[in-house]
Amino acid sequence: MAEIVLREALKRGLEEALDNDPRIFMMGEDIGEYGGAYAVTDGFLKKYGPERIKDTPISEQAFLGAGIGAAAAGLRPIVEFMSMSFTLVAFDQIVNMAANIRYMSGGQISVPMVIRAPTGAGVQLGATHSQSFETWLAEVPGMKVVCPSTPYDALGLLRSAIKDDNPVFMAEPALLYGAKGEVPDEYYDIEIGKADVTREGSDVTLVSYGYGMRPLNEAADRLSAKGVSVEVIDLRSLSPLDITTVVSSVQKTYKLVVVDNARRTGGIMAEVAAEVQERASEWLDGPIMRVGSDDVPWPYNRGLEREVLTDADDILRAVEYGFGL
Amino acid sequence: MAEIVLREALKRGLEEALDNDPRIFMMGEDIGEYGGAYAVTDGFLKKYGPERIKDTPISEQAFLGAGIGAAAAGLRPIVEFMSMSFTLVAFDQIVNMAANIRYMSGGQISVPMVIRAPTGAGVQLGATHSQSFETWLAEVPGMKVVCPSTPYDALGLLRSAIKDDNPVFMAEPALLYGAKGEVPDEYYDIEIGKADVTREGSDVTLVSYGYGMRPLNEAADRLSAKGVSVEVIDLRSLSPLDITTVVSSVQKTYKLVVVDNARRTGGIMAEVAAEVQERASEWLDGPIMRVGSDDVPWPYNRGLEREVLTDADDILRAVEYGFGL
Amino acid sequence: MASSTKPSSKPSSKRFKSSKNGAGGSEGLDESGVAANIDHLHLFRQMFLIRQFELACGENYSNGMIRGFLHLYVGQEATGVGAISALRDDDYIVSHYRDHGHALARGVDVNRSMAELFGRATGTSKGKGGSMHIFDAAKRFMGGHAIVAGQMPLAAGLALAQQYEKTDGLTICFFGDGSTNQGIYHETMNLAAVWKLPVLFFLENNMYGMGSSIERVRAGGIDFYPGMSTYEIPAAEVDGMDVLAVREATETAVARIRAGAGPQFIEAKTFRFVGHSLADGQKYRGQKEVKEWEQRDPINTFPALLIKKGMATQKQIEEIKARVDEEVAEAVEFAERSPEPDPSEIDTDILA
Amino acid sequence: MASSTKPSSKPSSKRFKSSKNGAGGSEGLDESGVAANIDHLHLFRQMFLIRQFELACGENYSNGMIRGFLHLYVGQEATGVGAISALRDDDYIVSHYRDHGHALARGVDVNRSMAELFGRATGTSKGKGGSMHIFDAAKRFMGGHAIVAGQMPLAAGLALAQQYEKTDGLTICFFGDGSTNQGIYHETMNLAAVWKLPVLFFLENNMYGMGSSIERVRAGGIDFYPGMSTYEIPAAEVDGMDVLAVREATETAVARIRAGAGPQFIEAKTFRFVGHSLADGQKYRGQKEVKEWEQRDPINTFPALLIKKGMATQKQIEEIKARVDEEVAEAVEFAERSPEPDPSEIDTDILA
Ligand SMILES: Cc1ncc(C[n+]2csc(CCOP(=O)(O)OP(=O)(O)O)c2C)c(N)n1
Ligand SMILES: Cc1ncc(C[n+]2csc(CCOP(=O)(O)OP(=O)(O)O)c2C)c(N)n1
Ligand SMILES: [Mg+2]
Ligand SMILES: [Mg+2]
Repeated sequence: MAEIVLREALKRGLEEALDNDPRIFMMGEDIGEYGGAYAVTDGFLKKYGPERIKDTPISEQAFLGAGIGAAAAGLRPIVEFMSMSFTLVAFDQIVNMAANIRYMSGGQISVPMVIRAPTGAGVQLGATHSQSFETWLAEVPGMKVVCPSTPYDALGLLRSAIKDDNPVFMAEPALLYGAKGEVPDEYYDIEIGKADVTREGSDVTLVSYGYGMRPLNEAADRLSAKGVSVEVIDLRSLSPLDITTVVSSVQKTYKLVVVDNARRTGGIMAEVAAEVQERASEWLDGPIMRVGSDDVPWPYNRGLEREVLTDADDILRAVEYGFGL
Repeated sequence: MAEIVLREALKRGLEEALDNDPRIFMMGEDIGEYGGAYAVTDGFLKKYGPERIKDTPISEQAFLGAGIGAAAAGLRPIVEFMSMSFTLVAFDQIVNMAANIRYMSGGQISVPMVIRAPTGAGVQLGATHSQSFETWLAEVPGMKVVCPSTPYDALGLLRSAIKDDNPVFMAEPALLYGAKGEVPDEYYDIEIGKADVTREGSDVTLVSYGYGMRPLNEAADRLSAKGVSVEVIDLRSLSPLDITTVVSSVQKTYKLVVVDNARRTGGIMAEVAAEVQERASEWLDGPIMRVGSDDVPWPYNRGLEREVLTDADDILRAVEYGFGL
Repeated sequence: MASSTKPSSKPSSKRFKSSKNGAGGSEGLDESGVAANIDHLHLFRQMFLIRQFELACGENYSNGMIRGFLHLYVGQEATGVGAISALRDDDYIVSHYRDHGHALARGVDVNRSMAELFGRATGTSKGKGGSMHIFDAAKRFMGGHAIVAGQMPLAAGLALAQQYEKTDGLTICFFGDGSTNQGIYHETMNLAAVWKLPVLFFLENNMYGMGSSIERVRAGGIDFYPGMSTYEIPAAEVDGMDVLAVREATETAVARIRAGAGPQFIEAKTFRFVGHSLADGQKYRGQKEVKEWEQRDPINTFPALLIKKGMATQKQIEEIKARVDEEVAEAVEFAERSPEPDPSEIDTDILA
Repeated sequence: MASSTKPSSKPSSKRFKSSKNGAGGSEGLDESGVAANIDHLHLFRQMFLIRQFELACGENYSNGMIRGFLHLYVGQEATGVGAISALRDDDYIVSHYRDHGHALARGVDVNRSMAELFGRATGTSKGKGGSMHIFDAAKRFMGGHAIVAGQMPLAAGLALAQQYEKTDGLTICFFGDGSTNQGIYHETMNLAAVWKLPVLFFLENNMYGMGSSIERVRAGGIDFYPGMSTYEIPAAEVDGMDVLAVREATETAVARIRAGAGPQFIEAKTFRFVGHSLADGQKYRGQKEVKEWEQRDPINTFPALLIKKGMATQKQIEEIKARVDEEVAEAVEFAERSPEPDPSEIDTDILA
């Protein structure tokens, strides 16, 4: 069991896949010669050659769409966006084509494709480069969406995504590529659609995913230090969404705080809150508190961006306001 | 006070605007020679000429983006999409440009533009042509989103949208273009951001918007007939969202059912439910029930599509299940 | 696969000359012989099948059996039939929302195609897709796509797979003049060219995108093929009312692609005799223009030419017509008789 | 507006010949006189200002004062300066994320530009935009846009307004070679051409889009201007290392646009001497190529030529350099001294 960074975990998963299945190939902007905007594919071009590591033009619609076609023909493409923000220019292909084609064809066409993109704010890239569109994609029937918060989850989810016969979108928190964590040498994978109870507790349940787990874990530590027994859930998979695990937890703690690194309004945590209150209203001791980043375009300035971002203080304030804890 | 159809109400609003403000012009696919896919602009080309009624190529990115530029320069464009579904190919321009540019420029640039698009399922157009992306757009800071359910609201909201100095997206329920309603001859407008309590009642609050008001009103009628006193709220504006009006109603009825013609998962009704339970949890008698269309791609077949669509029976089932009413 | 609608599985070794001078492809008939004869009648048969199928669709739209958007291929038959007749069974075909003609030319089952338009369980997509989304993966007919130009990268990707797997298969992608104004069209052209993908871009230039004539929405006039030099994609123009010319142009392009030359582009000049969809009053164009094109209707000119050249008899033509009429009537009956999909179908075919 | 950085408000009536043979624009200097002399020194001054500004940015990125993505214009100065010097004050300028050079050439305040990069309240966007989003609406500098090619329809729309209001103003739109692979680029070209918009599309072809050389990602080679014939947009190529040639080419295009000829296209061949952004290790290209282009650095070749031709003295050049160095040092100081935006700024500038 070695400690590696999340980038390395992804690299391992990708290499393993490329090594084992000749139908797997990669496409994306500057993943080859340049080595990848976030260096995830560094060295791949040399190792696997240009047939399998395809540098693309800056044509997100075309190369994402070509991935769909290649997948429909039986290959298993892994397509990288340089940033979650750039998925917007290809949103039609993702939503109307990748996710819909199976249904529209009455089940004749499958799209076994993995789409990867760094997501989230926090490095002062401003309004157009800091968004978290995984929350929209998670609403689209016909595809799956996952988002890891640790190297362990990154590798486990990536393995499952690659094995999956559906389009799976893997949102990779850009701020976590360098995050360290233990990853076993033996094979394992993580079922898509299962949340992870990373800490058991009895007083309050905190739920988040991806980079949101950072402030959440900090808040949980600080609550524990105050003697509050916290249950922590990492959703890991945004679609399918494992509401059952959250509901079970609420049936134990009676209190729920949902936390998003993305903007507070809309998004996946509105869904979690709406669904949990509907399924477990009689178990709830007070409101489900929702914490997210401010509903503003992302500012460039460091201080403003930090202020906008969800942090542990925001979570603690919500816990206190909602439950007096 | 005349009874006119919603299409006529829009026509009146557009003509009035074109008549009164030379900075206003229209762009869109086949709005001129063809007369508009839904005939809203029929006759406009002849009346206002090709400078002000601009038929565009099938280039949603370019003409929506050109609208932003023209607005930034002080004109007041009204841009029509042939279908809400086609906004996806221009989503980057809408979200990253129209909505963000003011913030990114520190307030130097305004985009006084109205974007119009027919929205919603119900006429067997299949998975790619039946979507309701206004629920996504409503989450984007920097723009407003409205959706009328009556000719009266259509004209009133359109007038306010045209006067507004921000990008305002007007989602027009495609199934309601032929819906009739009374519209006064005198000028009025409807403030964007204010929900409408269309029926007062004390037992349960039902909330929806746009085409969702159809099954909702039917359900309300049937509940009334059973002696249930129903309060009905038409959101009219999805962004800004008038949560206060919904909360006030819940403080009277203690029970809330939110209804969407769009898919149940995610979307604006998850937001309403999440927000209301947080602000008014102590007033709620049971869960907020959420009713929406099935979480599947839209099927072509008539029977299947009807089954997927939210109808009055679905709403009544939710009222019964949630509150035994 | 009914043998009567089966495209020849190998490109014909016969060479048809392009017929530049008007309809009918007279030069294409300079060779004769039984094989050629059968081939010609088969092409006629397919064109006539499409025409009658489309007319039946129109009727059944009017009477409410078919709903949603319905885009007919009436007038463009020679294009799809000529092009697809030059393909192999292992080639992929990608189409847009005006897809009936391409599907039938490929040999997709007539009954199941009609049933799809009726939204029935027996339809090619079990009634979930409708007119704009006919699929038959077994025949490598990969849809039917309703977002203008949205199908183009799909075709590039199918071709990418064919290249990746070192086959000599190819993908043909049909699209209209209007779709060239979508950015994704250009992205795909460039991508295919850079990667030398085995894809045949087949433009059906019918002079209008919905109500917009080309001149009103495109800089550069009505010819698209010259612009392909920007992408270094070899491009040819062909008379889309001449089924043999279309076939020949396609054979030439197909041979180049199989030889590894990368993407090719064909622009067929054609015309839809009817509105864009069944909702179209055609206010944007005069009937004179329509009438002129109708003079060149391949359904009439092609059999006339065959008869004139002694390649077919009036009787053969009549027999084909009669059989096709029966086939289409049967398809309508099949569709009418077919059950509606079970409500449980709502939740299937979403995830694999 | 400091007069020293003010672009001439009318296009110069002097005509510079294009200098096809290498750097320095020798032919452009065949005419002389005081006015021309001042103009030349002003152009040099602007190029040198940009260079020093960019180097200061680099330093302040390394020490953490500037963050996010930082794309420098080092090497491309002659392009932006030459082009923008041919515009009027009422023309709009639209740029992409590599926007410092265009902003400074326009005369956007140096201090406030630097402050924006530092994220300070005194910045052009109050620190909310950053390096990729410099705006100065009063100077008609309309940003700074970070989505590749996303700025193109904005430019078309500004030009549309200029046309609609029957002015003879125009809009210049800068973009890179890589952005031609975005579909929106093509959509915009066509729209501008169909509507004959007064827009000057200005391609800065620096041979790379991030780590991708043109040959690897584009079919059709490194020349983009020939393809403009598809859109019937007149297109010219110019040596982007030659500020006078760029200015002349721009003047010609600008005159055509003001005369109502519709969109024009200029492709300047140029080069960034540095990485795509400050995060770029430039593994994808050899230093030999960079060194070759550096031989033609306009910051050196242009003043050398002015001196050789007797249009300027070494002393004048040194004085300009000294003043620019001071100005840049002052800008850095200004930025450092400037306050951070107040947290209340988070919620402003969202809705009008
Ligand atoms: C992105 C998008 N925009 C608009 C439409 C609506 N639409 C459907 S078909 C069509 C015209 C397309 O014309 P063309 O490509 O020439 O094909 P044709 O119908 O002539 O065969 C339009 C505008 C659409 N389906 N998708
Ligand atoms: C839609 C989109 N895709 C990818 C990127 C990431 N990106 C930023 S700049 C760039 C290269 C652009 O190259 P070019 O247009 O030649 O301009 P240059 O940087 O050379 O000035 C890329 C790929 C982006 N910003 N937007
Ligand atoms: Mg057409
Ligand atoms: Mg470049």
